[in-house]
Amino acid sequence: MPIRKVCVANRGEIAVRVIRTLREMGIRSVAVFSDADRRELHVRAADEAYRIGPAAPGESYLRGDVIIATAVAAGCDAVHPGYGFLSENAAFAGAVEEAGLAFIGPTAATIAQAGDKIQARVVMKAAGVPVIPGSDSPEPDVASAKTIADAIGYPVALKAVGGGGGKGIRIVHEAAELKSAFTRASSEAETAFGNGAVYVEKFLVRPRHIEIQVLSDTHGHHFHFGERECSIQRRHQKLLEEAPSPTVDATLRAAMGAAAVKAARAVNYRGAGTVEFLLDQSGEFYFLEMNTRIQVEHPVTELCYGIDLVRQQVRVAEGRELKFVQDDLQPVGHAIEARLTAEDPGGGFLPQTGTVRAVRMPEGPGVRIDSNLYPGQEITLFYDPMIGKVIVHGRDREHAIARLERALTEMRLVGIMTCAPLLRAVLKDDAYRRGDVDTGYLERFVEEVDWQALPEVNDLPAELPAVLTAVLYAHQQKGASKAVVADRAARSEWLTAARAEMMR
Amino acid sequence: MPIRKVCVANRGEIAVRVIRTLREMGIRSVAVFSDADRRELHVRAADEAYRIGPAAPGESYLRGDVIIATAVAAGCDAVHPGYGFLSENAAFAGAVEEAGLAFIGPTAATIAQAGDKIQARVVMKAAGVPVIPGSDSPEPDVASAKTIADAIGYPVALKAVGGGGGKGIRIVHEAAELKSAFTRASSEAETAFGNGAVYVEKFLVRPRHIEIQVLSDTHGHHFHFGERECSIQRRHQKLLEEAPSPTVDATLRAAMGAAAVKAARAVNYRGAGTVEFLLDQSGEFYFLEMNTRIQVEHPVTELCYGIDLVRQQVRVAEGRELKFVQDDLQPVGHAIEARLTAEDPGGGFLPQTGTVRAVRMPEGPGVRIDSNLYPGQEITLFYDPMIGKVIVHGRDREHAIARLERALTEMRLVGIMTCAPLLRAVLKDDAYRRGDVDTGYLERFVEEVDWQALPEVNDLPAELPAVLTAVLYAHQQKGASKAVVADRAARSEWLTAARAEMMR
Amino acid sequence: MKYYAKVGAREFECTMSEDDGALFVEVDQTRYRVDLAHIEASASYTLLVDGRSYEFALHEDEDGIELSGGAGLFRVCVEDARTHAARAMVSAAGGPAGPRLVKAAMPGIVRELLVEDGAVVTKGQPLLILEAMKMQNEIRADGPGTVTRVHVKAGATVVKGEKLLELESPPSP
Amino acid sequence: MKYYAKVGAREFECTMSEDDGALFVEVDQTRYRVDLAHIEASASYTLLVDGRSYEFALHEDEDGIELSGGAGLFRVCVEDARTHAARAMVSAAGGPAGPRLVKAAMPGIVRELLVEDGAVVTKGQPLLILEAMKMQNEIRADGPGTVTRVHVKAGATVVKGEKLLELESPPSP
Repeated sequence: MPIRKVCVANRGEIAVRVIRTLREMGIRSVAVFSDADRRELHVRAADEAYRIGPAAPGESYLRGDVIIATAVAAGCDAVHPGYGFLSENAAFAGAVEEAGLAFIGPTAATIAQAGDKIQARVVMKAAGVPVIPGSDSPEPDVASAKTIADAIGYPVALKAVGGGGGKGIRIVHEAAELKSAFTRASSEAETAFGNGAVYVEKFLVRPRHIEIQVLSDTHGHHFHFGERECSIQRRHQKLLEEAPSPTVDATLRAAMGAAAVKAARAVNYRGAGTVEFLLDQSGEFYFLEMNTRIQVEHPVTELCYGIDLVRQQVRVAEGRELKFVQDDLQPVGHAIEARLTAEDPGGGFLPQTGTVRAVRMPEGPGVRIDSNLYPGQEITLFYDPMIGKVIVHGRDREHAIARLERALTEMRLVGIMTCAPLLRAVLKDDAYRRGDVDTGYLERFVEEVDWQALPEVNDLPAELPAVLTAVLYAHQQKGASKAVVADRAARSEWLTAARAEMMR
Repeated sequence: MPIRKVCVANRGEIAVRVIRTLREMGIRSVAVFSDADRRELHVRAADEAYRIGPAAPGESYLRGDVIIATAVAAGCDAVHPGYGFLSENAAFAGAVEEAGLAFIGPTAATIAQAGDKIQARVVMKAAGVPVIPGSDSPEPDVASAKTIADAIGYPVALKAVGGGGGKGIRIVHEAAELKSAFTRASSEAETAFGNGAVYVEKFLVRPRHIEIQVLSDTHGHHFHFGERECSIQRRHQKLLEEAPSPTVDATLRAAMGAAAVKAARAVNYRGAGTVEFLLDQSGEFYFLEMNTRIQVEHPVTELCYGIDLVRQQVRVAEGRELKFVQDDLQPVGHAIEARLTAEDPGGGFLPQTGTVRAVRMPEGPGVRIDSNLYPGQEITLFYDPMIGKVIVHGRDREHAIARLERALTEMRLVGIMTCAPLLRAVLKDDAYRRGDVDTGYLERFVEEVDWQALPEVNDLPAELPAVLTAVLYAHQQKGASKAVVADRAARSEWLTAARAEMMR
Repeated sequence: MKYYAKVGAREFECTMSEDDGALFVEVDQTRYRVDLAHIEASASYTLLVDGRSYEFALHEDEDGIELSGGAGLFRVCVEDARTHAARAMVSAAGGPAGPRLVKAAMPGIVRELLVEDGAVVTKGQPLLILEAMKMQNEIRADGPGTVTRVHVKAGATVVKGEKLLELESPPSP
Repeated sequence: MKYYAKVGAREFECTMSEDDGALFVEVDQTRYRVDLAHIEASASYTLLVDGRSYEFALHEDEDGIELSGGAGLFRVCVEDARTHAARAMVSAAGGPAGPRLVKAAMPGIVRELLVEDGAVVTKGQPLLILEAMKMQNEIRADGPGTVTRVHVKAGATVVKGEKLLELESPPSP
């Protein structure tokens, strides 16, 4: 059933990203916006846009009822949830379908199954997907937790059943620590997630975070589009993602891909999804969790596989059959995504607010920008600090790194501080360049490396150009009125002279 | 011999384009600028920048002597000429090499050979490249021209030996017109090019302009990277270029490619070059001319072949050997380039001047921007009206067209009128969408089609949103002072309320 | 509150009203809910018309309001009811609708004048040749009319926006 | 003409001169040919130093000039020779170099004060906890010093840029 009009239940770069593909497909797009977002790009990029409430997400972008009513009133036949907000909310997905709209994503049952961390473990284990050794059900007490922990060996992680995305985790290095850790983990989980149940997993030392992109249709076909290396993260917030991973070869890719396809089949998956794995130092990989939505980092897969994943999501929601041949799906070149977040990486990652005064994004060969930045944009604390992404594609990893460095050098973003200086420092780091990273790399880098130390820039000490600019600026301000007049006169003089010359 | 520092003897988007690749290769870039260009992006993107003279090109960008002296003083080891200006000036290429710098392009001898239209015809014919039937040397008088014209059949074209790029051409439809046409063509050529010599060629009816990208090293290897379809042109200024051509299949591509490689070998080519052909309606193709530089439209080839042609130019200039396998070079997907020119397509293509007040270029999947646009940029009449390019890559031609339409819809360029409305109209034209175009298509389209007729836009008559905006603007201006205050107060109120909510 | 907006030959009567904080405009018996917001640093206006989203750059000068957006370039003259009524009286009294100014779209040299005062011209007829960058550009009439004034002479150098001549529209049939 | 520019702990003495229309600045016995141009609509300054190209965004407030560019963020305080001499006299007379203000980088609620008036702190030591978006953020000392004033109380709501406390640098050795 062809989709003709889609409500994009999101904001920011992902809403704009989805609207772009809808426009290319000739499908009308309907944006929703909060009071803070009337001027945002997703409102201006869509064919239609409707207000759904005040700035706070709980009163707008998380109001599934209001969004569904808006979509129905606007005559939509489908809803695209983007990522974040309601994208992995099973009740929302169910309500969308009950309202007679297609949900561009998996069924509510699949979302619920993948969202319950313990249930997901059990399902995956049964399907033959390797899971991290540990509990098969919540541990009722310290004793049962200890039995498991002793069996699999320390260190272990105590995880909240209701957690996810790295939240609600406590590491236990030896048996003696287990009792107090269990008590605290359980009470924290109760407070944070309203569910005190915890379970035990083997804690992997310095693992890599590698995830596999899957795509499934409603005709029982499941495909994978290789891996993304997402180990460069801080407090489970990814900062730099790439495809392929520097440590995954064709054999491992095929093995992890096959496991991901098994995972997708096990939960009767539909649309685009991601199976996250931890890859340990010995080369073993374990199921971590399944994300039942489009990921922030999906563009690196798109660049290496020449595919538009949002387009495929829509086609699957239309009930079309995917006609890929798995063996033909091979990555070409190398892609890296850098997330731009409005955070001060040199000041404890404090979120930054302000007005974007000027912006010029990188252009040229091999550069893709997914952003919703515009001059005059207000960056507030209401929403996620990620304000855009710079994604590059190159012949190989070295080329892609050089291209990303070039692109970040070229970017001009005035008015708001971002993590760009940290990104540039990481790209210069030897360990990163060697691909020698794990999920703890970035926190160690930020803490242990003097990455803000100023190098020589363009042959001069780094402060000198800033000093000269400040002194010349101060000098010009002093003589501002007469200097401006003189400058204008001089410009006008050569313009007149040159114009007379030209028109001869 | 590795190149470490390159002087980019150009301005505008191509200078920025070249600097981007140099930076990715770790090569220092030196920009040159006229008085009009101190603030231009190529000056700010380069590692170093030096003034070379007043705004008029004859006193700056065409001053080969000043540019070479600047390059030498800055310690460069090579010069990249870009396109236009001195890029096909054999004397400049020779002087660069005499100054001990590498010229990133072919030798002076090759440039001279390709620049002489008659000599090029003779060389190509001898090499077995099909040339348009016609003279093998300048025609001394009407009688000799008539002998040739009668032999090849009318219509014929009288062309100036010193012409090129479509200049100095006169069409003769029957024998009776030949005498007066010859006299006028000769005297015009004398005036325009300082050389009254003319020659005769068969005039092809509604041909396509198809060109082949070649790449040659200094070790005798020549490769081609397929064709670009460049038939959408007006007065020999191309506006939309694509790869592959909708009328070229793999067999024709191989044949034209082989001819182009023969052409490159015949002039002992070095670096990136383009062999232009006319393809007539019967499927025969004829050598038109060889461009001994990077072309404006090179990105469509880069996107389909996954190659950086500027990078390859530099590598060839370093003396490296090209290690491609011709049969492996196959186009993937479809690419289209739209040139943005500061011209009023609805007003006789009058060049537009002014200040760029705001600019937001398209982003997202499959979009590449090569521009030097920035807020505050002055568009003057000193230089070429082309101010940027929007290039897209898609799965197939239909996808690429949809993507380009989406990208142009998304673009915001305030303060300067461009040809974008014409581009958008062409993309909607049935003949264009069918690929049914020839070199006369665009002029006919502009003259004969009511392309400015306003369609319904987003379900409303096209004028209505403009009328409503104007009325609301006028209304706001009337009550401006109190409205602004009220708006600020309202915004401030919800910000405060929402913030308090959020911080709970 | 009533406004009259003229685009080319069409005139729109727009009645504005407010209801529960929202703004409505009635045009040709249809009532639209509208919302206009300015993004100053982007030199842009965003408009919602019953939810449909449009964006324009806007430039006001003595000739009216010029808007450029997705569908092209529009020049709109807006009058409030009082001004419109006053002008209607002048028109009814036989006053001229006012001549149309032809201005130089670019700096250049007037190479040739192709019409003179009093000439009756048709839409698209060349009026004069303006040379710039060694290219000769024909300046054509944007519609039929009578040349009521010529401001420049052959050989004159003009700057961008300079008045070249004035055209008066033929009386409406 | 002499200027004194301070970046962090370093001070640069800059002597400006003009020669044949070009501007030169001498710093540390090296003379640089400089050219600064402003691109207002891009909120940007382009600088050439002996041909080397740099670009900065610039923001001036009461604390000095903040420049952000490729190499990072710099805060520069510029004084002309007269002001510098006057301030040097005050310093020599035992006057304080002036306390450093610690400001709120974001709006939030002060959850906890970790230091009090008179406390001697080291670089990086947490001073207070500021909560926003349900995240607790430690505000740390940007260098060693003594807390000379605390402007806020635990539980207070602060706006961006609001003064939190003041730190005085230890006397230079």
